[in-house]
Amino acid sequence: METIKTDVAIVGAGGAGLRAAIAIAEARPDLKVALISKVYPMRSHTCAAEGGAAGVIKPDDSLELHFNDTVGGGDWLCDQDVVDYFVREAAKELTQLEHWGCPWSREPDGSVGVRPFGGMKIKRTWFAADKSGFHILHTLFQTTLKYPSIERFDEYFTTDLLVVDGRCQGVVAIEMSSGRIFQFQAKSVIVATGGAGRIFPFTTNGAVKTGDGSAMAYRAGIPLKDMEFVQYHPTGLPSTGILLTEGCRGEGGVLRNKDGYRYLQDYGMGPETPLGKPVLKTMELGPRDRLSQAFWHEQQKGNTIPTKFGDCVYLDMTHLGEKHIDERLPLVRDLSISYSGVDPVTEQVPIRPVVHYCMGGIHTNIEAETPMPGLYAVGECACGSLNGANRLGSNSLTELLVFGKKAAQNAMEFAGGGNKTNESAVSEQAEQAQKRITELFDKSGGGETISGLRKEMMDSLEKGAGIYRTEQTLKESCATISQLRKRYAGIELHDKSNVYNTDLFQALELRNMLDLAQTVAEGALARKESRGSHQRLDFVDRDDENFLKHTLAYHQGEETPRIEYLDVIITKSQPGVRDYSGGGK
Amino acid sequence: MAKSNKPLVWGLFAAGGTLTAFVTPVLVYVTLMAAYGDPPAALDYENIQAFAANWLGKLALFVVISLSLWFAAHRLRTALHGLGLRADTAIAVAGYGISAVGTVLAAYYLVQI
Amino acid sequence: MSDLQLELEILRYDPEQDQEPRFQTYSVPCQEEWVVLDAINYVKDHIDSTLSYRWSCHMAVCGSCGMMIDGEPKLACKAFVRDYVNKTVRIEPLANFPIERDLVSVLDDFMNKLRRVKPYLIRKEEKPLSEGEYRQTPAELNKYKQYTLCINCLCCYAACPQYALIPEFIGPAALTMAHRYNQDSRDQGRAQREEETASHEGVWDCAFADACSLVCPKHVDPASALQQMKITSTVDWYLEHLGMGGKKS
Amino acid sequence: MSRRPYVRRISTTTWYLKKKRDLVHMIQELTSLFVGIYGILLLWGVKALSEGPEAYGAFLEALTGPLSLAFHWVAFPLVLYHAISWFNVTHKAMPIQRGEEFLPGKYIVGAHYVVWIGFSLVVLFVAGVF
Ligand SMILES: Cc1cc2nc3c(=O)[nH]c(=O)nc-3n(C[C@H](O)[C@H](O)[C@H](O)COP(=O)(O)OP(=O)(O)OC[C@H]3O[C@@H](n4cnc5c(N)ncnc54)[C@H](O)[C@@H]3O)c2cc1C
Ligand code: SF4
Ligand code: F3S
Ligand code: FES
Repeated sequence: METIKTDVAIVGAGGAGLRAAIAIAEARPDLKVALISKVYPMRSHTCAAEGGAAGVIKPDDSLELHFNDTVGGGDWLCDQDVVDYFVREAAKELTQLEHWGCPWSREPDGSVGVRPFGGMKIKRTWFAADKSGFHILHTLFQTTLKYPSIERFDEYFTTDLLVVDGRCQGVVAIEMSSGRIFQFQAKSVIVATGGAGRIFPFTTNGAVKTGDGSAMAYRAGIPLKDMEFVQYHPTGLPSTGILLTEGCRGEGGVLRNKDGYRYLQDYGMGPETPLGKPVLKTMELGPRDRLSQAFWHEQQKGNTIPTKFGDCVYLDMTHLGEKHIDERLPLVRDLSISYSGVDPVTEQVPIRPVVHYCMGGIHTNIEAETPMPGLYAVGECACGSLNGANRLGSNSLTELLVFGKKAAQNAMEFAGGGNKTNESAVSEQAEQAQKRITELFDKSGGGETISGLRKEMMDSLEKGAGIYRTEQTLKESCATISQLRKRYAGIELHDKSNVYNTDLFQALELRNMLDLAQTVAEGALARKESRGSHQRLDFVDRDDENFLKHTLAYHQGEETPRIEYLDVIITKSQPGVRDYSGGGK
Repeated sequence: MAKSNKPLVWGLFAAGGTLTAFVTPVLVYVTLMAAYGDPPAALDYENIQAFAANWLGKLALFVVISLSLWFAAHRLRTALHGLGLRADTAIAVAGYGISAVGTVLAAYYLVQI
Repeated sequence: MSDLQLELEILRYDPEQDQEPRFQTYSVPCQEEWVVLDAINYVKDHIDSTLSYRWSCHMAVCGSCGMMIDGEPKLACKAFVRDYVNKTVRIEPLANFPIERDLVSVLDDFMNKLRRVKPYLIRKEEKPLSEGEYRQTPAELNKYKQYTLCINCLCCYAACPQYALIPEFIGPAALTMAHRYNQDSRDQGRAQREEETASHEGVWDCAFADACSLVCPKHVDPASALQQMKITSTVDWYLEHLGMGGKKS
Repeated sequence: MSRRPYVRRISTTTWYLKKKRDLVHMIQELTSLFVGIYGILLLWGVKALSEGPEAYGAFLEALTGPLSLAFHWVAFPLVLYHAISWFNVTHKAMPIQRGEEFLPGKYIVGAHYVVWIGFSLVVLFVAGVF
């Protein structure tokens, strides 16, 4: 096995990983950074983010308002010290990105423009047309090319964290082009591997989002936090799950049921706002969880439109006009025409809720530290409890930046702290990891298929842990997933090549996804209340008495995870009512 | 990486491409008529002589001839590479050489008129 | 269930088994709305799990899935199966790149070239963050916006005859990215980039074949960027050689 | 170790026959040959002109030869094609931005066509063709 020695290893080259890499390269050019990613950086799923990134910049806005929107939007499951730090740093980071060349959309006077977004009381979402994440990712990636101290390991698939003496001292990764296995010995490690939406069948998430980093950390003993909170985005294209950004509604698009009725007014988000004049935090600009739940109710009432790809409602943008749509939502138009055959300029687009974002992830604090020394996590794979029970659209791109930098600062400080790598112990552990990979590789005779198990997992989660959950559906999911984890032992790789063996990577990803799926279902089963994106039909109310707490799921080998709870950090905002009716009274 | 000296000729190429796009087709049409033994009046010795005697006429003829050559020399250089000829330097020297000589000759003849 | 049947003739190459690439045919029941990527995923999931290829977003934005479909470089996630019914579709890895395995090509060449053209904002003096953003009007933004849309799918390299003939050619997408920054009102790095872009291997190897722009799935129009760069490079060259402040930004 | 990237070789002499788009491009490139030859023909004419009426007469006479006739017939469509393909892409090299928006390419191309046709008609008229 080959060894690469570095100061800081960053796993994941999406928005979060890249931001962290730059922060280290800028502050400490003497430190070596190994940036490891299973896809080329610009393929990371940050590229798919459309809407934008929130940060207080305009005079009519304030940090307090952003704080309140975030905490309320998260149904008070946010750690408020984290939110506080976040809103303060947000605009700085977005400006930094501007200085690196991000092509933000502009006001006529040349200042950065902002657009309205769901759950935000003031327009504060910076955007680059409807390709915000794409531009953020490419700006960051291209900026990393400036720094010689960042060494990229593109298409290296990370499989394990190396933990010795209770400290994270590196990772194991497979060079995908050759199948060679590498150990990266590092003084500190940042995990930034993105979300895990792929555990569900219908998702806006790309194929890379299989939660590898979260699962690696989980197996290394770090708890996963709040995994039961999975966000459905209300507007996905029915055939593919491609997202139509919240910006559609921010720009004035409205939702209609089969009768053309704007049904959101029936679900506590009214009164109806005039067409083309969206009012913040009301109707279509309510938060995602509420909108997706309203869809479910409409579906129960038979007010949705049946299509080949499931029941839909309409997203109507026809009143916005061609010029506005082409300027602000060009990608949306392109996507609707290409993948649904519907031109939003002239027709209503059928849409339905789609799994979008994992609020939960590796347990971290305001410092982006995990409980394990030397290990940091950031981005969608982490749960620093900024987003609570429901992330507000456009907070997560900013989160990548704010906490990407934070993780970097702490990781480099730790790396400079004089800890010696225990090379022999690390190598030994790496050898074991290698052995596990080879075993998987050489195994034969099993009758299970990767795609078969994966499908069962997805279907079971959707059925049991979807927009609405009950004890019974959750129990079924838990049982199924537990079974699937056992059946995983029966898979066999048909591809025996060392070169770019996607059969192997899919097998590794499946294992990661199964682990995470279990924490989602078990966490949801244990949380006997409804909060944010976690809605139980058998416990319809929020229960602050018992569940104003974070779920922590600990890995227990073959067994189901051990669930513990942790208090939410509350500084200034006591739990209140989430009000999305009529202009945020 | 050293900067290329292609700009030296590229300007002439680009100008030539544009100019010849405007003028060459119609000129070819005119001489095509001459090729059928039916030259239009402008090609009568007196007329064309008068045209070329005028300094504006001289300039026009000079520019058309010279830029046609530079344009062709530069573009053929790439085209010949595309056809598999790898003697780029020789081709460049020959092409640009012919263009340079043609340019000088054109000036010389025109001054004589 | 399936609306149409598609015959896919997919290039297979496993360097540990095959001396050279071969083709393997799969018959895939497709739905009308499918893209070619869906059909390939079907093969992977249901017929032959040994097939290797890259994909992620399924929405034409990550740039992973560029491949030759019926001889044309395309994004598999944006090529609709309905355009290929009743015939055998040939699927190959992007032309002009070495084949790593099956549909996976080796992209190191592009990654190195991209770095060489310095695709990032270069300033003589950085403005402190506390002074806020650089001002840039919508008109100034539009001047380069189109060139920011490149997803690095490399379809343009697969189509460019000059890249096929001259592997050293920096090529359409990387050069376009240099142009994108050159055209950005905030940038002052053109002179630095010209060390690469104005070299032989830079814009001067482009023959304006325009194939890059024809195949570009994001309408970036690299051909236009390269021709504009030739004009500026020429002007800069003359300024430099006539001794007129050669090092202009 | 196990990597062995496979490089597909292309023929450096016949590659453009494989794809229509490449063939068309190659033909466009080769139109320049005729533009160049025509430049030499003009040079020859100017030389003749500078040598007096007799030489010029001989030049006109020579134009009627079969080689000249053949050249003209081949050159005419090709230089026309040169013009059309050249104008069709001019807007790419020299886009015009007015305010925020770029002038659509078709206007720039269209303007070139108008000037081209106008100029050609003037030349034909002055030349006494009609
Ligand atoms: C369609 C869509 C639209 C969105 N729109 C918005 C929006 O408008 N505003 C907003 O704020 N948020 C939005 N989001 C959410 C936001 O985009 C994501 O949360 C964020 O981009 C995640 O970034 P990341 O850096 O954590 O992960 P990613 O960008 O997903 O990157 C993960 C990285 O980890 C690497 N990796 C993963 N596993 C491994 C492994 N095993 N070995 C090595 N490397 C590995 C990958 O290669 C990749 O580089 C959207 C999300 C989606 C899906
Ligand atoms: S310019 Fe177009 S074709 Fe080329 S890499 Fe970029 S997006 Fe792909
Ligand atoms: S196809 Fe190639 S030759 Fe130039 S115009 Fe495009 S880069
Ligand atoms: S899968 Fe992302 S571009 Fe096709």
